[in-house]
Amino acid sequence: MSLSGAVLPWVTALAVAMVVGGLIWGFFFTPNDFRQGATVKIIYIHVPAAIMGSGTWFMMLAASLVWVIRRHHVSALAAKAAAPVGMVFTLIGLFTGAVWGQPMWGTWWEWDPRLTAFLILFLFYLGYMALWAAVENPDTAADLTAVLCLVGTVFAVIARYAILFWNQGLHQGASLSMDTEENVADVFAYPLWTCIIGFGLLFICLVLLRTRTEIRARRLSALIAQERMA
Amino acid sequence: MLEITSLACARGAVQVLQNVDLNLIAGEAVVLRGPNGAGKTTLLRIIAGLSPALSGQIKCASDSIAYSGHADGIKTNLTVAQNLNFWAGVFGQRDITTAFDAFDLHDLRDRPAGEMSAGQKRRLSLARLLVTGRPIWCLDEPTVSLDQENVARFASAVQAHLARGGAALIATHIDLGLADARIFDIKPFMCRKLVETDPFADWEAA
Amino acid sequence: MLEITSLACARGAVQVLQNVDLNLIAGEAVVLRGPNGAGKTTLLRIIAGLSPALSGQIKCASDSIAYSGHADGIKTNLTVAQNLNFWAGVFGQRDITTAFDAFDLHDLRDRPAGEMSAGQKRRLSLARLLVTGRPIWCLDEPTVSLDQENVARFASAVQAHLARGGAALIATHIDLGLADARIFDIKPFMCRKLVETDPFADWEAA
Amino acid sequence: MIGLLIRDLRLSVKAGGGFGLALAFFLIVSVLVPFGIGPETALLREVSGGILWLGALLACLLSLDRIFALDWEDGSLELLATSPLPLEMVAITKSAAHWITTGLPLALVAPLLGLFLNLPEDGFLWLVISLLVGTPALSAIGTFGAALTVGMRRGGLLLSLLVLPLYVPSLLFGSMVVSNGASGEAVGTPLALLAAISLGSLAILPFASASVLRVNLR
Amino acid sequence: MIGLLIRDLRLSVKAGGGFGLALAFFLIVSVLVPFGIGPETALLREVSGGILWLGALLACLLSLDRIFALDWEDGSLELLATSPLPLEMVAITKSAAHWITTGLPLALVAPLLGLFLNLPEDGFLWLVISLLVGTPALSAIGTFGAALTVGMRRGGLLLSLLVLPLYVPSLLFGSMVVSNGASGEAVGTPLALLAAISLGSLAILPFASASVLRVNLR
Ligand code: HEM
Ligand SMILES: Nc1ncnc2c1ncn2[C@@H]1O[C@H](COP(=O)(O)OP(=O)(O)OP(=O)(O)O)[C@@H](O)[C@H]1O
Ligand SMILES: Nc1ncnc2c1ncn2[C@@H]1O[C@H](COP(=O)(O)OP(=O)(O)OP(=O)(O)O)[C@@H](O)[C@H]1O
Ligand SMILES: [Mg+2]
Ligand SMILES: [Mg+2]
Repeated sequence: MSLSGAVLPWVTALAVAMVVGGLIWGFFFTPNDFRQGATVKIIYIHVPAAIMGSGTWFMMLAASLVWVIRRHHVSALAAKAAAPVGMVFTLIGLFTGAVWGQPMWGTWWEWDPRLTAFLILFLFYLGYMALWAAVENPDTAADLTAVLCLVGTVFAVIARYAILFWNQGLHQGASLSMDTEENVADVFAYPLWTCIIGFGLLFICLVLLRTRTEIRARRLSALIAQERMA
Repeated sequence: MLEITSLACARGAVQVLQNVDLNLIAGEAVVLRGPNGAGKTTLLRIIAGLSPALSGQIKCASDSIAYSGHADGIKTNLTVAQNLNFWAGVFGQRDITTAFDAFDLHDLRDRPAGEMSAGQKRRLSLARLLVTGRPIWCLDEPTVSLDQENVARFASAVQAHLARGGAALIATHIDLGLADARIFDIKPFMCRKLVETDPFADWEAA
Repeated sequence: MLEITSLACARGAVQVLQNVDLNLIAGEAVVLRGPNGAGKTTLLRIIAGLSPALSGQIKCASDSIAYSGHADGIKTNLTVAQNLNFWAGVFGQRDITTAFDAFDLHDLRDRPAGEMSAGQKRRLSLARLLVTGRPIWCLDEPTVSLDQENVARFASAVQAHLARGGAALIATHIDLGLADARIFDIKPFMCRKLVETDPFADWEAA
Repeated sequence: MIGLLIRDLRLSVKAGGGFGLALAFFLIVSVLVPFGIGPETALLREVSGGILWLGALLACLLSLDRIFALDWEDGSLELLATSPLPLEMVAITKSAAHWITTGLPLALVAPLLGLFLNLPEDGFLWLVISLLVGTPALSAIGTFGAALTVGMRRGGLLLSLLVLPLYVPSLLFGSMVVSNGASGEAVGTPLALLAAISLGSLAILPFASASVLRVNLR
Repeated sequence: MIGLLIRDLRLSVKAGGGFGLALAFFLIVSVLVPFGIGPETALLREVSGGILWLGALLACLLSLDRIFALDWEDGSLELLATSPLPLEMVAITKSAAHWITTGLPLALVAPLLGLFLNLPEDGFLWLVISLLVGTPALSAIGTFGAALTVGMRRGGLLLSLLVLPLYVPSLLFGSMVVSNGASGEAVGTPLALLAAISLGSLAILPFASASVLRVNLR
């Protein structure tokens, strides 16, 4: 607690600095794309949010595994704390994507594989959170949601593959990979990387904060129960 | 047959029993007593393996316990005989006539279980115990809704089970008429404390 | 207060009671007795107006009966106080503290009703009777799962109700400790015959 | 009566998000449709109004058995029947609680799902209006169906079977309002009919519900 | 185990037509679709395969909460958990009973509904095959969802929310088989993948179901 408490302000500060810095850099100090005009700047929110949206699920998977194997209480709470964060990142990704899609593809929404898979990921977040909310006993809830997370991951991966099979879409391929030739121009890449790292830090700080809140909430309810006992 | 040592039981986040020691030997019936909310149901469920114990040991042969709870576990759409045959099948038994005899269910044999009165349902649910073929009966208020005659019937079924070398642990508030049953009052073992007084206290320090 | 004359009751297609005559006057408690399956539940449900009688009359002031059956009628997601407040609202009463007092529910006030033991739930369900404000209580095995102390509590709640000019009709298999309650055994009224022997007989001829 | 309404709303919120779940289901149905019929935008655009109405209808349907089942199981329904509250009132209140937790949020969130299914722009307003006007009938009819099947413990299927044919007129006029609205045609007649169905159901069905409840309780 | 299967089948027949109701729901959904999206034959033809798969999926969904709920309420589930039958076995048996009463009859009757929705002729065979191959996964996944939510008394909505995203791959491959089959394209790959999902679900999910059942029972 004290360690995370000590780290938290620094991470927060750094995250805010990088996100704000990266966004300002990207918004005001990069040229407009020759094809996409100013709309290209959505990329500085869209891509980091999308990356973190799927990344969060993997963090939850790892935390759930730790809970199942080691029954480490904090990891269960961390998974619980991460879910809404991931959900919001996913939502931001969907939203900015939709806003971007309007000028780029002429529609708000397109049943493109990547978009679709992302939407399903959003549904998984909803189901996961609904299950947490539905179970009163925290240990029971942790057990059930952990199993759901494991099973859900498998099906999410299958769904991803299935969707690729179903529809080849409009969405961009990887444009930031290290080995391909046609990476985005460096002018775009540097602020983009700043934003991605910033969003990552933001994720860490939010999950830390929420986990701390969850722990305190658990302690509080324990204390209230104790009070009622006495 | 059943050996319980320093068992601690919790329901939800609250510990309700501590340091329970109980020995059940073949041919013995123990009547579990305690005021409402003492923890009888909790204890029986833990012994039956449905809930985990907080600490302590329960020693008994595996697959030796027949549990019967507050609910009847009866399929209202099936007849009495179908209900009983199903459970006999699950427990690998064949013969359901002894069970019919013991609780005088012959007349109700082909009655859909839903069309029976509360006491009749209860009799069916008790008859199930006889088709489990298991030695240790863990019963939670088995005589609810039974009239005097049927309470006596239940008592003699228990006696017969004991005579066959079985054992029984019965939570109840009324007098069962089991002559030499040992009374085990759980009142002394009652406690009310939170299981995890503060599960994350050490995290605050860390 | 309640006047039953030559009542015939059926359950499903089978008539189970015939010629029941019963008078209940203010301040009187009647204990309904009868073996399992006799028809106590059937009779009480008919008096409460839930099922129709086959024939015969039931005379009582409208909206004067408070019924309580085998089921508890408790919402497990709400707290004890919320449960009781709801029923008080439905019956146009305000005060739930007398009910809390009578069944010693103060400690459980803010407990979700689902987190209570069988006996505690039963107490809540009985406390509901006190917030109905109705004079005639029709109770079906009210003391199921109650320990001795709470049976006594129930008995004194009934006594207080009688003293207020109420009346009670209680089906039970155990001794309630109600000193001057009249026992009404329904065994003599039991019968088993099909209600409609052949409803379409005249259609065959026509 | 207000007490019953509040209790029911509170219960459905406690039971893990009365509002959220209907919405989530609606969302999922709208998402699954393209998986079934393929991602072509033009095709989707054409069927979107009808599909959204169907989705709302199914979301309603799934929550129907909650209307009376829980009260039946724990004995509350018997107690309500012997209480001073007339059963007609109980039926109306139950419909209202159901509508507030399903129909209303569905109507409000429908435009969002319209985006996914490429609903033509002119259709959005009519979608919301038609759902607002039409879903009360769904709740009232559903309450009637739930009253008919209460205590029959056969899952939701029998209930659906009984209720779905009764939903046909609402579905028909509702999706007509949307598709006419989307293509700029007149929506007056179907909308009026939709409203008539809702008002009629609300006026008559509570009596029917109360009478079948009485039969089922005895 | 056979005993449990027989009991479950008998129960669902007694409870007013285990087979009939799923079918009837399927029928009604397929009939409602034309009301929702309009009766144009060409349009219907195009969407029919997917709609039929969707209808089957929803019919499955509606009967899911029956899988464990009744056994939970009357205490049978506790008794089964303390019986010599391993809970994994119970889960498999429950899936099997569910499949026999929903998936199987749906697959057999689907061609009839294909007629209503103007399914192209070549699609009929593949519709039946894809349903036969794909519905076991729906039952197994549904059993898992039912085990997760057993005892939560919040209607079918939470269950649907948890289960529907898991149904996506089956739905995708299933309707792909039908539409490819109908238009004469190759169906091998999606059919193989559909079968793989079914086999995988049947092999793994009973363990997951048993473990969450144990958690929910304590
Ligand atoms: C609602 C609509 C959209 C959603 C849900 C969405 C989702 C995603 C996702 C999941 C990623 C992957 C991030 C990763 O893991 O690497 C991504 C990346 C990206 N998206 Fe979108 N997107 C949407 C619309 C758009 C639109 C309209 C455009 C632009 C025309 C766009 C351009 C990009 C780009 C350039 C990347 C980075 C690709 C990479 O480096 O991998 N997206 N988006
Ligand atoms: N689901 C639950 N969650 C939390 N606490 C519970 C739960 N069920 C019961 N309790 C509490 O645990 C304690 C023990 O309950 P238990 O059911 O074991 O009592 P009991 O001895 O069987 O009582 P009774 O004679 O009334 O059946 C009670 O104080 C009760 O309030
Ligand atoms: N739903 C039903 N359909 C048909 N017959 C029924 C039904 N319920 C009960 N019966 C039969 O009606 C008779 C009277 O039942 P009732 O429930 O009134 O008995 P009771 O006196 O309350 O018994 P108990 O003391 O066991 O509760 C019984 O013989 C019973 O088998
Ligand atoms: Mg108990
Ligand atoms: Mg009775």
